[in-house]
Amino acid sequence: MKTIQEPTAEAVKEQRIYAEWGLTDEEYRMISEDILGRLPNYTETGLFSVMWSEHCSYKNSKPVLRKFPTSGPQVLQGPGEGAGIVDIGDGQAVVFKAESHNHPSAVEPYEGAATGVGGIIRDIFSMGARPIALLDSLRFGELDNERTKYLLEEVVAGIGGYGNCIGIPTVGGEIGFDPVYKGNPLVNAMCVGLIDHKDIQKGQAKGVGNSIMYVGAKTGRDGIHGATFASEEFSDEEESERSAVQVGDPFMEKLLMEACLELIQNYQDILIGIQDMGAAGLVSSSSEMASKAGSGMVLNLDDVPQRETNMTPYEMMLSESQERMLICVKKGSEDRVKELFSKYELDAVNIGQVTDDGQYRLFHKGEPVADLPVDALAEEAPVYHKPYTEPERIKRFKEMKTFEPAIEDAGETLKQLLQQPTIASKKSIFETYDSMVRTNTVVGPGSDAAVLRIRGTQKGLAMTTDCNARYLYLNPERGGQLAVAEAARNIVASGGEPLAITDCLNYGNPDKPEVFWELWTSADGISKACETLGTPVISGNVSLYNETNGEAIYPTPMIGMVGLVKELAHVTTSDFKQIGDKIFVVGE
Amino acid sequence: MYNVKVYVTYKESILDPQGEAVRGAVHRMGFDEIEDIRMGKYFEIKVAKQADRTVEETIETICDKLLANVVMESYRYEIEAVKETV
Amino acid sequence: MYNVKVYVTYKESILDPQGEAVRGAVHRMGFDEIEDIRMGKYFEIKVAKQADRTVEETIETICDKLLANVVMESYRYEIEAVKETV
Amino acid sequence: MRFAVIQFPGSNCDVDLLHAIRDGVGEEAEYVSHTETSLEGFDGVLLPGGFSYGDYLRSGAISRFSNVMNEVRRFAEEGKPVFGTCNGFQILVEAGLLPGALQRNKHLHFICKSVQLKVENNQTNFTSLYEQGEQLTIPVAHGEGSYYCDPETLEELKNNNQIVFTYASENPNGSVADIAGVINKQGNVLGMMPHPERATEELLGSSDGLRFFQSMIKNFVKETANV
Ligand SMILES: Nc1ncnc2c1ncn2[C@@H]1O[C@H](COP(=O)(O)OP(=O)(O)O)[C@@H](O)[C@H]1O
Repeated sequence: MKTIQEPTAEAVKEQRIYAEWGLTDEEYRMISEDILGRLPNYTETGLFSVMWSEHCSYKNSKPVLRKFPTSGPQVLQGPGEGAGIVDIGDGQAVVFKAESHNHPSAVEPYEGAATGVGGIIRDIFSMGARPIALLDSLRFGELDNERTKYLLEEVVAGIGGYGNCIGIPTVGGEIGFDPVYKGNPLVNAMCVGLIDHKDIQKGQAKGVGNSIMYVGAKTGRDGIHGATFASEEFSDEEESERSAVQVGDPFMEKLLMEACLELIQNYQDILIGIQDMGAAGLVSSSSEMASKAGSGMVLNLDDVPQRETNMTPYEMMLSESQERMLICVKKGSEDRVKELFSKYELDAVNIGQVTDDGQYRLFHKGEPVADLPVDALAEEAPVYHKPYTEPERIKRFKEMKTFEPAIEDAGETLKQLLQQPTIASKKSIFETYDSMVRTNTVVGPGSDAAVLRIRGTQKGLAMTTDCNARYLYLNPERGGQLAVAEAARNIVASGGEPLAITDCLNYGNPDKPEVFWELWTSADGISKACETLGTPVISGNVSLYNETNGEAIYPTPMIGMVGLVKELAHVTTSDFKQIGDKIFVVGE
Repeated sequence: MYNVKVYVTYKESILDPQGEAVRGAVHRMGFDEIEDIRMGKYFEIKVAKQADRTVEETIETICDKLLANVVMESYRYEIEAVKETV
Repeated sequence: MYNVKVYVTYKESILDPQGEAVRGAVHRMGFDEIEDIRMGKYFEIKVAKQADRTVEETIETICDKLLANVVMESYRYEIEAVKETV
Repeated sequence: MRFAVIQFPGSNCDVDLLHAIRDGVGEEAEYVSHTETSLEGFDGVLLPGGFSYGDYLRSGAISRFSNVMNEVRRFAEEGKPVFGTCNGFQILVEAGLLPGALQRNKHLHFICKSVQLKVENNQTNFTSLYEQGEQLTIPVAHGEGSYYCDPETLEELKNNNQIVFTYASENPNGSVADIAGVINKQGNVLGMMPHPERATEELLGSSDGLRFFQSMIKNFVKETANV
């Protein structure tokens, strides 16, 4: 029994409901005329609106991302899967990715940051890897008001709360303060995992009749339209509408992680694919799994575990409830999967099957509620080549004379610099993170890059996150290069050899040619540096529309880099060791 | 003087992982009759009389800004006037 | 069916660091009339009728063993019978 | 000596304890699930740190009802060694195997860093390889580690020499009398907030925790040999 009558397909068109969900008139026309040859119903329109949002489809940023070098002899998996993978020898590999959770954190800083961490961890273990470390990269306004202090405190508590509870050490990160981030803080998290080559998974659903199983937390109405929400900018008037709050449950995720890792390691005979339900939850994970494998899929929504009553198909498919995974297993093996998950006190539920017709079909209460070509949903979002122009300020900068700082009292200047929150020690923050759990942390927060040993070998992994957005504001191309170079210096100074990078591209509204130019040219800089250093981009994330009342943040492409320490004896920390030691300056 | 009690709970639709965990524990203890548990916060507050605002105003402001996170929590309160004993 | 409310608070003699922190914050907000804040836990529990024990027995056991740590916390509860609607 | 490392749902320092025993002191250690009903064949029980049941409600409050805890209780009553660190300590306290309770840290933040511990009692089977009064560098990592007990209990702890470790330089959580670890009257159940299992290798910053496990092995093996 439906309590509220959903609008008809005609009403969706006439009332332009699609536009409220972020689809343009032209996109809606493409869907109804070119793809379906009929009007999409309410549910179908909702599915397209999230799958074609920037967050899921990268429709605005794809041309930018194509610039990045993504291959190299060390790369086992480049961008496209949950996370990238790099070979480190001995049949092992390192898996890593970064993710932004800026908009949710601005609304509800604790849960926003916590669920950001939870999401990036799922990306790593869904590849089959054991997560071994977390890093973060944070930006806030100046610490001169209560709101910013509250945001900082809660974001840090949320990151620690999730990482500490699940038992993955948070070993490094960076944090900066600048007025441009006041209304739109940045919360980026990176997770690093370790994997044996033989355990590498793909998020795919293939083999007609094979089962699609849902594992983890029940679905509620949380975060509906979070993906499109992430692709909108804030303004003060919209305050009351922000309700896409998801609550993280790290305990649930710990159980889910251990169960999934056991599934991956011990049930390879029946496991076909696994993917986490991230942004746009069930629809994005399921349609991507089918589309990637060239299959179709049927889902019966009545079987989806639900936390709330009377949920509509639209709500179930778009819910962003956390701590959920989708797996594809061989037909007939469902009971083995259920048994495994019940050991962890988790439910595994069969919610559908793989088909071979390339259609994505949903049933609810016996009725078909969606029937769409799965590729159209998952892969055929339009790609936009946005116009770009150099901002006025850059021309002005070019005309400015080189600035020579006049320093009278170097000691005093140094003291003033050290008092800047951006430069001052971050100890009070990183001491609230468990940086040692799992006893592999050789170098924790407080040095250049963090180093974790790889148990059973003499090797280690060095990792860091870096970006100085002020450089990018002045010169996006140079700034992009510098961000990668800084990361590489941190890796090298710690005794590692840079392997590859991940990124979080945090920018303003790409519909503004000046903002898009920043994105476009900084990507050139990042690419050049990556080519020179031989560190391909193996994963990443784009966060656009970071604006408050029309003002964009600085272009802030956070770079996360991982390097290989070949001998733990090479590890070096940044502190001075002994009185009388000589100090050298190397470089220009 | 007033004694004020404030109850803060998650809004209906919001996941309550703590409540869930407690419910699981109670069932494992054999109390199957427990159908649902939601967990919230509880505050006991002593408030002095103030000349320029009512105790309701004070409490509502504190709840809205501090005690509850209105994005996902709701609150209710009870105020009880206490006889001054000097 | 019963709706039960349980309140768990630190015993008088025990320092309540969260309550202290909230009080500090409230004073920084300018509400000097707040003289004291104690913070506790609040549970809303739905209990079905049970043949072989009273709802009081069930709730007391759960509180003693689980919801409160009697070394440092005390609790009280309210039970309200709800009309069955079938 | 063969150790059982108990795994509760949400334990996450189980791996640290296992390695401390196997790689640190070269003895046997196996994981034992919280659902297990027998500790047959084990000579010592270790309760790991972490966030069992998410630390929802109160840390340790839910885990103490797991099946294996009945067996841990029996094991303790037989005088065999039981050690709990961090969440393991919280569980032992909630289960009543150790006196007192653990509260949120006074400053309300989770804190992870190396601290200085003072050995207050080296006359226990867990600490005999330390010097009396020796200072150790051992990490803490907890949000609810502020030890509380009423004044009478504190008096009793002092009289019986049950306070085994205190925080030496700074008290990171507001514990009563700077208490970091306590032992039961019988001397076979010890709980502490700091993590000796995280201090068994110089590579990771300290190996001061090694002698803790070595003491256990030396004394409890001897004890069983005497029986
Ligand atoms: N938000 C944070 N989370 C975790 N560690 C941090 C954070 N911010 C800074 N750190 C740690 O503090 C140390 C110094 O960081 P930073 O001030 O950025 O120095 P640098 O610019 O030399 O990299 C690094 O080890 C870094 O990992």
